[in-house]
Amino acid sequence: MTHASETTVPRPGGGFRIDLKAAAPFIALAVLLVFGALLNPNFVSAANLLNVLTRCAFIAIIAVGATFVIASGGLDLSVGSMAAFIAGSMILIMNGMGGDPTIGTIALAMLIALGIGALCGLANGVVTTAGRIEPFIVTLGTMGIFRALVIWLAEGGSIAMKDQELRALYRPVYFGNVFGIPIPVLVFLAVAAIAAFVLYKTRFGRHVLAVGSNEEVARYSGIPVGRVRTLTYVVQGLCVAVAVLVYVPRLGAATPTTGLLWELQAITAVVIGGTALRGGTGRVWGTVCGALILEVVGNIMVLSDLVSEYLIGAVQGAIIIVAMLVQRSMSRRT
Amino acid sequence: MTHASETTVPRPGGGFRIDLKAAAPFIALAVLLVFGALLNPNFVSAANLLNVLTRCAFIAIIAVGATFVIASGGLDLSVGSMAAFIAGSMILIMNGMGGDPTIGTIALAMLIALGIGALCGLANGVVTTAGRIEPFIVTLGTMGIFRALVIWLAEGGSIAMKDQELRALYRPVYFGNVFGIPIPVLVFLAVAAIAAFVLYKTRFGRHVLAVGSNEEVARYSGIPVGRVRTLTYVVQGLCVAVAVLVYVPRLGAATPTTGLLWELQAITAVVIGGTALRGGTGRVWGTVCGALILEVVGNIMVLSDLVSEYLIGAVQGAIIIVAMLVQRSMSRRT
Amino acid sequence: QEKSVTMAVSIPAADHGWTGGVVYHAEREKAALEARYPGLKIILKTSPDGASQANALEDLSAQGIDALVTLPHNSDELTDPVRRVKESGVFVTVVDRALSDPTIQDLYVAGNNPELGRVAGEYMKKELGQGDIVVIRGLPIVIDEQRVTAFNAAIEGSGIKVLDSQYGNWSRDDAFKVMQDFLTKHPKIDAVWCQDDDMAVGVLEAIQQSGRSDIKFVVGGAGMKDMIKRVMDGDPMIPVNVLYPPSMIATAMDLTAAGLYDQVPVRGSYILAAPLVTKDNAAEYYFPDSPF
Amino acid sequence: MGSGDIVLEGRGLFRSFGPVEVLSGIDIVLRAGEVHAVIGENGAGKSTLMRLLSGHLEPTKGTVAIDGVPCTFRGPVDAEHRGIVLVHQEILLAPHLTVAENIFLGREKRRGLILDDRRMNREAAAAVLDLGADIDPTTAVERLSIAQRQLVQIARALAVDHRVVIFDEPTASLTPVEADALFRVIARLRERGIAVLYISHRLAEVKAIADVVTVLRDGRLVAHHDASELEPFDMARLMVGRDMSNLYPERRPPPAAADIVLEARDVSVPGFVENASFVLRKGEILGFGGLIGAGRTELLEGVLGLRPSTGEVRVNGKAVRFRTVHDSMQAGIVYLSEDRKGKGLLVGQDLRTNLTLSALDRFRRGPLIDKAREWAALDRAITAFDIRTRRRDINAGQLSGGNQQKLLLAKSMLIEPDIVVIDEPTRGIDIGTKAEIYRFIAKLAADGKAVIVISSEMPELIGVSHRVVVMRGGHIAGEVDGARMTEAEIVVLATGVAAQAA
Ligand SMILES: Nc1ncnc2c1ncn2[C@@H]1O[C@H](COP(=O)(O)OP(=O)(O)OP(=O)(O)O)[C@@H](O)[C@H]1O
Ligand SMILES: Nc1ncnc2c1ncn2[C@@H]1O[C@H](COP(=O)(O)OP(=O)(O)OP(=O)(O)O)[C@@H](O)[C@H]1O
Ligand SMILES: [Mg+2]
Ligand SMILES: [Mg+2]
Repeated sequence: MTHASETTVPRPGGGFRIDLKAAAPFIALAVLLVFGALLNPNFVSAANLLNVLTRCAFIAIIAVGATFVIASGGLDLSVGSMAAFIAGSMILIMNGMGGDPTIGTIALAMLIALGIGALCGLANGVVTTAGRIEPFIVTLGTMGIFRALVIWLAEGGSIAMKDQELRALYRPVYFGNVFGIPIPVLVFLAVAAIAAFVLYKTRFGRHVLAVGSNEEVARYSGIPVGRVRTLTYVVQGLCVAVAVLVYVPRLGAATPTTGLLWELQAITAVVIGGTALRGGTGRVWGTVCGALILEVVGNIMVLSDLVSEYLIGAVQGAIIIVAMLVQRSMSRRT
Repeated sequence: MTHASETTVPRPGGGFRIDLKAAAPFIALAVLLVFGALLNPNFVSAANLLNVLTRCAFIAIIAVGATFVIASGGLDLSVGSMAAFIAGSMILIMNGMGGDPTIGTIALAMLIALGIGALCGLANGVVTTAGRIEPFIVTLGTMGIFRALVIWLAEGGSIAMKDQELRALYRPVYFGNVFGIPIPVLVFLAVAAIAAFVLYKTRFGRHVLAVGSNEEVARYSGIPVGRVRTLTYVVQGLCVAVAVLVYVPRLGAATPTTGLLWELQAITAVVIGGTALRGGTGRVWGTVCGALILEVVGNIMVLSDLVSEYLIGAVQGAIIIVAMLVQRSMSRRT
Repeated sequence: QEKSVTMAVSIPAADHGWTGGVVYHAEREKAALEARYPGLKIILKTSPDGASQANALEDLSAQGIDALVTLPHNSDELTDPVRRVKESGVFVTVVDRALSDPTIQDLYVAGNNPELGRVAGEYMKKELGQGDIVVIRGLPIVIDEQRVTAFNAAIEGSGIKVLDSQYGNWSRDDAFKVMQDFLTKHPKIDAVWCQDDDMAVGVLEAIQQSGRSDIKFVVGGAGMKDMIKRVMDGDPMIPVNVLYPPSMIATAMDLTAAGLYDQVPVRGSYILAAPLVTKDNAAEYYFPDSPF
Repeated sequence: MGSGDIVLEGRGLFRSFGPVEVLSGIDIVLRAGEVHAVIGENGAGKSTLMRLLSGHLEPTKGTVAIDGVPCTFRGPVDAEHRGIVLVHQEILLAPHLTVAENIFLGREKRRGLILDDRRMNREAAAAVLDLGADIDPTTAVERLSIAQRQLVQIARALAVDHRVVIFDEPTASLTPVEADALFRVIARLRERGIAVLYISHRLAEVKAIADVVTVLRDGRLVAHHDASELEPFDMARLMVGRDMSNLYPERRPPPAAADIVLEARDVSVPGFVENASFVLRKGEILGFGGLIGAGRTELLEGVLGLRPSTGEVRVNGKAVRFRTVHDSMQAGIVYLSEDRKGKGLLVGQDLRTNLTLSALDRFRRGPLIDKAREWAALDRAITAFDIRTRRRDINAGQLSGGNQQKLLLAKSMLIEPDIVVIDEPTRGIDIGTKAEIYRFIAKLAADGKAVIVISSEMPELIGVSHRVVVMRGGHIAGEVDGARMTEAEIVVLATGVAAQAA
């Protein structure tokens, strides 16, 4: 194996092609923004854009977790109910802690919430991998379980933070800002940055993509497939918990409708962001962009007077399909 | 050369294995039936069992269609809203036809409903295959579109059959029976039988499985992959329409909440029935059994007083996961 | 009193605040009635949608029941299924949403959805006289439509203009979002009608965040305890509430049981008012232990 | 050269993938009743040429003509209708469908509306039997071994009317027994006046069955000869561009009493292997021979924790229990699967990701993966293993088959194992690379590592091994070494029959 050096192997100069593919969701977003601005000048006001950015935080954070699960070839339908369950438990814990409301109380409750999230994810992961059941079914099952637990905890009503002082202390986590940037936005940027780092720069991330690409190859390469899969669900659980940390201070309550259909939104954000449902790819920033697209579409619908309230769902559905069409045709062209 | 056949390959289990795998959902159903009988003797009364069988007709029929879509590697999340849309349109058409209510009126409305179903399916299929977008996204989009159309048609309220005479004429299609067997049961048996025939005995069925198994191979074999995929969605649309034909006489109305979450139930029935979500296999009778399992679980919940009303969702979710676990371990053992 | 009677109660699942309250009151009343009448057995079942409620009705009557108390998801859809129960000789009490065929129900305990809309509309007309309001609707179902229709009829002809209306799905989160966007879209809003107290929570939060002061008040509905408390405390943003008590299910169960055991005549209609809760009468409607 | 009429012909064929030109001006002529072999190194463009001739790809320039009439195929099915069929190099079958369903896919036999499965099963069984295999036509393809799949694929191609049959490395995963049957089929095709295009890296085979030989190198036509004019030695020289005198490396004397590094005692893999025992010594190359389905792959997978197994395994004298392949890697054993695409490489990921996948720990800097070091490792691997690729950022699936094998080899060596198990090391590999791989295996042994080679090519087993264990029907049938290590001995053990035929 000597004479090989003749083969001159060019460095990967073809970055441009990949870039355009990854850029597709951002371009779709830009088009939407222009469209929105044309419909209603208020749309591009700083206040509105900050509202939209802040609101998309929950879905964006959850969808970042979903990117891991989907990249490894899994699926998690339980995230919405899981969010409600974590929120409910967290509030009950805060209500139960008593004592003077301090930052410490909140911090402790936050830690517990993260723990619960990780455990919920672990449950999904273990049942999926150890039981070798389709994740669709497992997480559909846990979706029902978490939702029922919330209803049970709330006795059908709602679970609200009782201590108004604590509530006031916690409120800024949603409504506050740092140098004008709302805290939820900072949180989701941080989560996305960490996630991108983990997915692209660490061994675990590489393993996630390998498992999603071809499970057999991953197994033959000595990758602990079950553990990697399980961990993606734990990551998902943690992300849901982080989303909840930002969610609870907004309305200070969890109800049986909290997080309804968030799973579909999260998965949609992931797919619009360019991650394929069959696994093997994962685009964290695309996912964030996807979440923004969803939120912007909703925002435009309300701000414009184009369609009756009855038909909003139809237009939203159509816009999402069209956005995907545009994106696909763009990434195919190059 | 001639002695190649001597190689004694320890063939694993042979045909028996396959049978047991296909039987797994039926065994799970049997276990559930025994369990139900122990909880409440009323459970095994003929009246109750007929009720359950009759009720599972909608989901069973829709899930049979979903078996085709899933076997070919697709997914259809829009079936629930599609059902609502078809039901709404059908009722409006019947209300609008005027004249003396006759069987002819109903038959015509039925035909139109089938046509609408086929068109809705066609739309899903064409966008998915021609646009090459993940079916998850396409059908999530059309789910929103169909649902919004129903809301729009109902103007936020409900769409009810106005003519009581017509209603009385149509009622037997759900409540009637032939030799003691309720008509919806006959319909779903017929649909399943036809579907099994098409999937296992016709060229189209073979192509569906091939496309789901390996699209590239199918293409190289001269199978019109896009057309086969599209047709599976049309089959799904037709099945939804048939389900609607049986549904409308039961409640005589369609509302914006009609068919909510049916898509999840249908997919669950398919998966419990032994069809893998990644395509390439399709078990029509397993699907019917899966739909029955879901309905029986719900029935047992109503008949028993085991758990608080709040926790029913949790128990249902858990039972479905356990049923899958049992089934998987059974089909793996052999 | 030893007569053994089975009463079935079929209600929507606790999927948001108000239905949660219904389930809560039904469970409480079940315990109370079973204690009061030793021979009485109450089977309580919740269903997530109309079709499953029809299923539940079949299952309940298959077990042999003497009376049915039901709060149907939807009048049109459940008329026939309830009729079938009635045909097997069961005493039928319908709560809140009248069936399309009123001859089916033996007893009707009405919460009167149109009344809720009308009362809210009348208040707007009286307080505001004229101005711009936004409406946040519930889910696209019949109840919502009845309330909105009655509301619109009530403000008809006054100077009140509905700038915008959107579905908030009876969810705090969705109402919060919709209100944020309304605030962006409309520079001046005088009042908000949001039809349900759960949504009012989200609306208030959005208004508070925007820091706007043009919104004079928010009218919710259904009598959630936090909202009643605010009315009681004289919160200017929540001057009134329109009562729509989930406890009406308990009223219905109570009346039905009384009819079965006490030989008192209960057949007919029992219309609950949708009274306007104001600072003056709020204490009457405040139940701190209720989950809703 | 040939005598029959020209059936298929390619004139001045060019083909590029993006900016890379992989075929440049190829002329090829196929005559009826002629077996035409195409040989060349991995990546020379053989498969690409075949795909152009069979409608799977369109040439960027140049024409394909049938019976002298230029034509453009609308796709592989169109080519099939015109009588040109291709047996792909990689397995292209629908895994969930049965053997018969695959053979008749897209051309199902029907009675009225109904599929005539009985007839298709019967004909499929016959078609497979014709190739010397006995496979139940109702078995799902995913349950077949690679060799069996290859046979099914051949049967599928031959099941339509054909005038030209193109075999792209059909024997790569076949043992001599099945290969012989295939040659007989090819002979019959030739007698019927059918033109056969045949790609193989086994030059002796080419010599034996071909009438004409075309040699490609780097996408260019190098030579075109009557097979009778060429000896395998000449073919090798034409392909590689230099003399290929000794294919097999100098064999060091087998280590007599070296330490036993791996020992398996009474290992059973349920359903495949029963009570197999063997030992492997330091510095030794141990061959595993046998027919397809003998259970060699399963035995080693069982030993290494890739499938459930029972029995005792010792590494360096210590009893071990490998639950996953990760455990065995930790113990310094690496296994290279025979199924490169299904189990060896992530075909949808790039070369760098594939290369370092098993050895990511060696490319870490703190919690990070050091991409620069990965790229450097790729550069080194490309040089050391002579991976022919014109770009470094393509996906592994875009490499030619032989180069995939080299990449897999490079990937496995990154974890610096003490024991290397290679399943079918040279399947689909050109002769130049083969020699390199043999030398590489010999070097591993010389460096004091131990190597197990599972192979269906007997000359290869004999050429590189110190000792050969032969399996038959899930059992170890015997062991040969030294002078007894001959094809005849091995065939006797592998078939259980005296090998007059072989
Ligand atoms: N789809 C593709 N995209 C880019 N490059 C390709 C593609 N297909 C083949 N190539 C390149 O074309 C060249 C020729 O490949 P081809 O498969 O024809 O070689 P081959 O002679 O059949 O080799 P082998 O003996 O290994 O099978 C290789 O360098 C390969 O990497
Ligand atoms: N997943 C499976 N399920 C059932 N049988 C299988 C499966 N995989 C392989 N087999 C069967 O097991 C037998 C042994 O497999 P295999 O051919 O890989 O053995 P081998 O001795 O390694 O042969 P090869 O020469 O191909 O390496 C074959 O007859 C095959 O049909
Ligand atoms: Mg090739
Ligand atoms: Mg093998």
